[in-house]
Amino acid sequence: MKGQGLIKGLGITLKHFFQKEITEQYPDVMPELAPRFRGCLRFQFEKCIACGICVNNCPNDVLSFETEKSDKSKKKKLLSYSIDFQYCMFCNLCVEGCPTNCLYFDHDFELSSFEREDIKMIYLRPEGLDEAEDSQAEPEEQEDKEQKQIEAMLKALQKNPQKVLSRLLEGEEDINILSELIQSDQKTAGKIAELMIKDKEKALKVARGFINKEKKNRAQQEMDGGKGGDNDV
Amino acid sequence: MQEFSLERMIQELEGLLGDKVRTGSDQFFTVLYIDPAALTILMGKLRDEYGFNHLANLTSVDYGEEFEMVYHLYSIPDNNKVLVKTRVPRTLAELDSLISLWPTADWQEREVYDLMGIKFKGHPNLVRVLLPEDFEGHPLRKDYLMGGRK
Amino acid sequence: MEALFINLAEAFTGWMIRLGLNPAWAESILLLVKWIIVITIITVNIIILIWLERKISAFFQERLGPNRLGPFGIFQTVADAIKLLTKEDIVPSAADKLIFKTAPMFFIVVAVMLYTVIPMGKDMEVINLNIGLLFFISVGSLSTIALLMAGWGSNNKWSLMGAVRSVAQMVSYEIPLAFSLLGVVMITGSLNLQDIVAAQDKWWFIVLQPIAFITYFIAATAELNRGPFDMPEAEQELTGGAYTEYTGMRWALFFLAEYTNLVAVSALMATVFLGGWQGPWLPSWLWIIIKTYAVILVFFWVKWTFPRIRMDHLMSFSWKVLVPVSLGNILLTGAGIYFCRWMGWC
Amino acid sequence: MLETDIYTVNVGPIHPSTHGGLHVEAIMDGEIIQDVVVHLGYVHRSVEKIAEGKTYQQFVPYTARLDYLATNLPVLGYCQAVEKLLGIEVPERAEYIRVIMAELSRIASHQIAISATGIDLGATTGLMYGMRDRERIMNIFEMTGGQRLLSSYIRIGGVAADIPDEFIPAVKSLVQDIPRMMEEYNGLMTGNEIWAARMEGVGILAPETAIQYGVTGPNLRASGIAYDLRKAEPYGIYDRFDFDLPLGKRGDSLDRWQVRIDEIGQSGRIIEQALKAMPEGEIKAKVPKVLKPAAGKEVYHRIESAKGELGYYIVSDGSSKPYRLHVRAPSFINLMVLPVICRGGVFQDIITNIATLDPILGESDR
Repeated sequence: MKGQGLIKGLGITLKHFFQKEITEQYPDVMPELAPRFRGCLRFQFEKCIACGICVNNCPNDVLSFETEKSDKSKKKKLLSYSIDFQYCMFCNLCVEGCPTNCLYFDHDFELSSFEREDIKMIYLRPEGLDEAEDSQAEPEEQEDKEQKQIEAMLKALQKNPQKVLSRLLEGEEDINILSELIQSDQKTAGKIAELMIKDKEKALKVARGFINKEKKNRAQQEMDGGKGGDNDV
Repeated sequence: MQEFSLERMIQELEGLLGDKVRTGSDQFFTVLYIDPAALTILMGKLRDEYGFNHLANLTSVDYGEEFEMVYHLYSIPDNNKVLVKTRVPRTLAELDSLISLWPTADWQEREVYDLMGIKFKGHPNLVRVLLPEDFEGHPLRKDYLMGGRK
Repeated sequence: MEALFINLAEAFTGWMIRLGLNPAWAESILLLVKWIIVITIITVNIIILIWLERKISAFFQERLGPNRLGPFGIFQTVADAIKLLTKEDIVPSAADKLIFKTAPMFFIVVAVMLYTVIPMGKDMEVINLNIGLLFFISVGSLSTIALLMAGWGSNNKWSLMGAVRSVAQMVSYEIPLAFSLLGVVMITGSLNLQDIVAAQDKWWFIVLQPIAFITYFIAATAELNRGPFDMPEAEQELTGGAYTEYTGMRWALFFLAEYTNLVAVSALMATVFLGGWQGPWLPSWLWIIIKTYAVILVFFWVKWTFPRIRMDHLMSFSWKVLVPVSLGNILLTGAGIYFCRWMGWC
Repeated sequence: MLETDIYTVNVGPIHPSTHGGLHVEAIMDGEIIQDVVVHLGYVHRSVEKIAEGKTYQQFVPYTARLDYLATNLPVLGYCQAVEKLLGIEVPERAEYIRVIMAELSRIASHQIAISATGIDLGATTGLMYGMRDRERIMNIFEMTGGQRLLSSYIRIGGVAADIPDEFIPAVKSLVQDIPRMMEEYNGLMTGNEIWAARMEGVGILAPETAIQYGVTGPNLRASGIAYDLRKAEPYGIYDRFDFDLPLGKRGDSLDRWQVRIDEIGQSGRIIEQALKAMPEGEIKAKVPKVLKPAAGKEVYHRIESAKGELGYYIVSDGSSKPYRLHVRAPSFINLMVLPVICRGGVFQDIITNIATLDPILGESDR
C-alpha cells in the first residue's frame, strides 16, 4: 500500500519529538573531554634537554628552539622555544618522541585569536633557572618527601583532628566544626592536610572558608527546621 | 576461455611482441616492461584475452632522463594482477592514450599530464584536471622546486 | 468573553463619539486602528511561528533549538528580524530593478489580503463575502505572480528556475485545491465561509469529506511551497531558488509572506474542514486559533519528516493522482447528496 | 515547435550539495541534463609532492587528511603500504585494534554519506539522526587517538597507544545499537515513497560500465558485482572475519544508498568478532627511528576504503623519504562516472547522484 512508508516516517519523527535532546550547550557547559584529548600544545621549560627530536619529528616545522653552548658543562643551554601553532596538525608525533615529557597537550581547545601573531607561542628561558640547575637540588626527591609528609599529616588529622587543628586555628567552636567536617569528608581532609604542609597561610584561609560555609549551612538547616516546628536548638 | 595462467600469458606475449616486451618480477607483482610503441597492443591483449578488465592505477615516476609510466592491472572477479611499465624520454614525453581500452584512464591520464607533463596521443580532452588552467610547470617533476613557507 | 473584541471596538467608538467626534470619523479611525492591530498581530504571530517552527523542528531532531535569547529562546526571531532590518539591501546590478523591488511587497500584500474573508469567530470577519471561498482561492493564486516577478527580476538562473518551477507547481495544484473544496460547497450550497461553518454544527466536514481533506492538505502544502514541495526555494538544489538574490528585509518579507500564507491556509482548513470557530466552552475566536495552530503543527511535522519530491513527480502527481481523485470526490459527493435526498435524510 | 536553447548551470564550487569544492557544469535542455562536466582541484594540496619532502613517519598525519570522514582508513592503507615495503610484522593486538578502528571509520563515513544524502534530498531530519549516531564514533576516536576527526592513531608498525579501558564498553554498546540505527534510517528514508521515487532508476550504473570506469567500493557493489578487497585480497587480518557483501540489483541510486546502510551492519559484525578475538600483547612492532627501505623497491598496496579501492604506490630510493608516492584515490575515479549516470536525467538527479556516489573532495583532489 502506497503511503505506508510516509506514515512510518511520521511515526519515527514523532517518537523522537518526545525523546530527550542530545544537544551539548557548549559555551555554557563545557564538553567532557577524553583524557587523551589533544587541545593546545604546551611546553615545560625546566624539563627540556634541547635534544631536538621533537623538531625532527614534526611534519610541519611547527617547533623550533634556540640553544647556547654552556661553558661549565657539556650540556646545551636552551634559550627559547617557540611553537608556531598555526601549522600544527595535532598529530602527537612530537609528544611521543620527547624523552623527558616536556611537551604535552592540554585540554584547552579554544585556540582562536584575532591576530596571527598571537597564535605563535614563544617560551623564553625563565629567570632563576640557572641557579636551580646549579644547585642540583633534585626536585623529584623533594616532592617525594613532601608527599610522605602530607600522608602523615592526613593520618594524624583523621585520628585526632582537634589536636592537629589547634595548631592551625583558634577558637574551640571552629576547631570542632572543622574536625567534624574532616571526619565526614575525605576530600576536605586531604586538601587541608596538603595545604598545611605546603602553605600554612593558605591552609588557614581555606579552613576559614570551610568553616563559614558549614556555619551557614547549619544556620539554614536551623531555619528550615524551625519552620517545621522543631525548636530544640 | 582457457584457465588463466601467468606463465602461459608471458610466453604468449613474448612470442607475439618479441623483444619489445621484457618480463621481470618483484616481491608483489609480475612486471611487464614494454616499449611505448607497443603499449596499446599489449594492453589490448591483456584486457581482451587475459581478462584484465580493471585498470586500478595509472601513474608516472620521474627518473631524470626518463619518465616511467606505471599501470597496475587487475581482473575482476578472478583478482589476477600484473604490473606494466614503460618508459618515455623526458625530451619527448609522449605516449598513446589508453582511454579507448579503459575509460577510467581519462582523468588518470589527465592527472599525469597535469602533474608530470606527459602528453597522451589520442586523448580527446587533455587539459589540466587538478591544477588551474593557467598554472605553469608540472609539480611532480623532480626539477620543480617547492616554494617554502616564509 | 465571546464578544470581547466586538465590545472593545464598540466601547472605543463610543468613547470617541463622547469626545465629540463625528460618528463617521470615529468609524474611519476605528478602521485604521483595526488595520494597525491586524498588521501587528500578523507580524507578531509570524515571529512566534518562526520561533515555533525552529523549536519544533529541533525537537523532531533531538536538538534544543533556539534557547539563548529570552525564555526558551523566544526572542531569537526578534533578534533575527532586527539583524535582517539592519542588513545591507543589495540589488544586483543586472537585475530588473522595479520588478525585483516590488516582488516581495506584492507577495506580502497578497498574503495579507487572504485574511479578509476568514471568519475569526462568531460574526468576526473583515467582510462577510458571499463568494468568500472563491475570493480566497483566486487571491491565493496571485502569489505565483510575485514569485515569478522575483525569479525574473533577479536575472539569475537559479532564481528563474525556481520561479518557473513554482509557477508550474502552483498552477497545477490550484486545480485539485479548488476541486477538493467543491465537495464542501456542494453540501452547503454556499461559497460564504460563515455558512460553511454554520453547516458544520453537527458533523465536521473532515468526517463527511475525508478524501477532500487529504487532497486539500496535499495541494495546500504545494500551494504554500512548504516541504516536501518546496520547489521554488530548494536550498540544496537551487541554492535558494527565487529568493537567491534577495538580502535583508526584502528576503525577510518573502519569509513573512510565506508564513502569513501558511496561517491563512491553515485557518481556511480549520474553517472548512474542522468546524471553524465552533466548539464548546471556549470563546469562538479561541477555537479557531487552536484549530489553526493544530493544522500548522501538522504542516511542520510533515515538512520535517519528508524529503523533497522531484519536479516531474510533483507534476505527474498533481495531474495523474490529485486531479482525478478530487474529481472523483465531486462525483461521490454528488451521488451521496442525491442518495440522501432520495432517502429523505436531508 | 518552439525553438529551445541549451544552457549551462554551474553547480558549485560553492553550492550546498557538492560536499566540498566540487564544480559540476550541467549542460541543460530545460530540466533535462544533456551533459555534465566535472571540474576538480578546488581543494588540491599537492599531497604527492609534499610526501616527497617528508619522512615516512612524518607523512602519516597527512594521509588522515585525504579522506577526512573515514580518517583511519587512508592512514591504515599508507601504514600497511610502508610496512609491506619494509617487511614489518605488526603485532596481533595491533591488527585487531586496527580492524576495529577501520570498521568504525567505515561506519562513520557511511553515516556521513547517508545523512548528507538526506539533507541533499531535503530530509533534514535524516541528516541530524545520522550525525547524532556518528557522534558516538567520534567520541570513541577521541578517547583512543585524542582527536575526533583526524586522529592519527594508526602508526607504522602498529597503533599509537593501547586502547583505554572505556573503549570496549563504548564500542560494544555502539555495535549493539547499529540495528536500531539502520532501522531508523530505513524507516525515515528508504521506506519513504517520496525517497524511493527520487532514487529508484536514477543514475543507473551498469556493471560493465562500472568496471570500465574503474568504479570501486560500495558503488561497484551496488551494481551487483561482489568485489571487495577485504575478501578478494584480504589485507591485514581480514581473512579471519565472517561477513557478507551487500549487493545491489539495479545499480541505481537507491541501491547505492541501500548498500551503504547494509554495510554499516556488516561492519558491526566484523567489529563484534574482532572484539571477541582480540588478544593481549604488544601494540606496536619494533620500528627503527629512521625508516630506510631498500633503494629501487616499490610497492602498490590497496585497501577497501569506505569509498572504494584506495591504493598507495610508493617508490623508494633508499633514503628516509619516499622517492615517489601516488595515491589511487577512489573518489577521484568514482567521480569520473558522474557524467555517464547523469545524462538524460532531470536537474535534481545531479544532486542525488553526487550524494549517492559519495565522493570526498579531500581525497579526489589530494
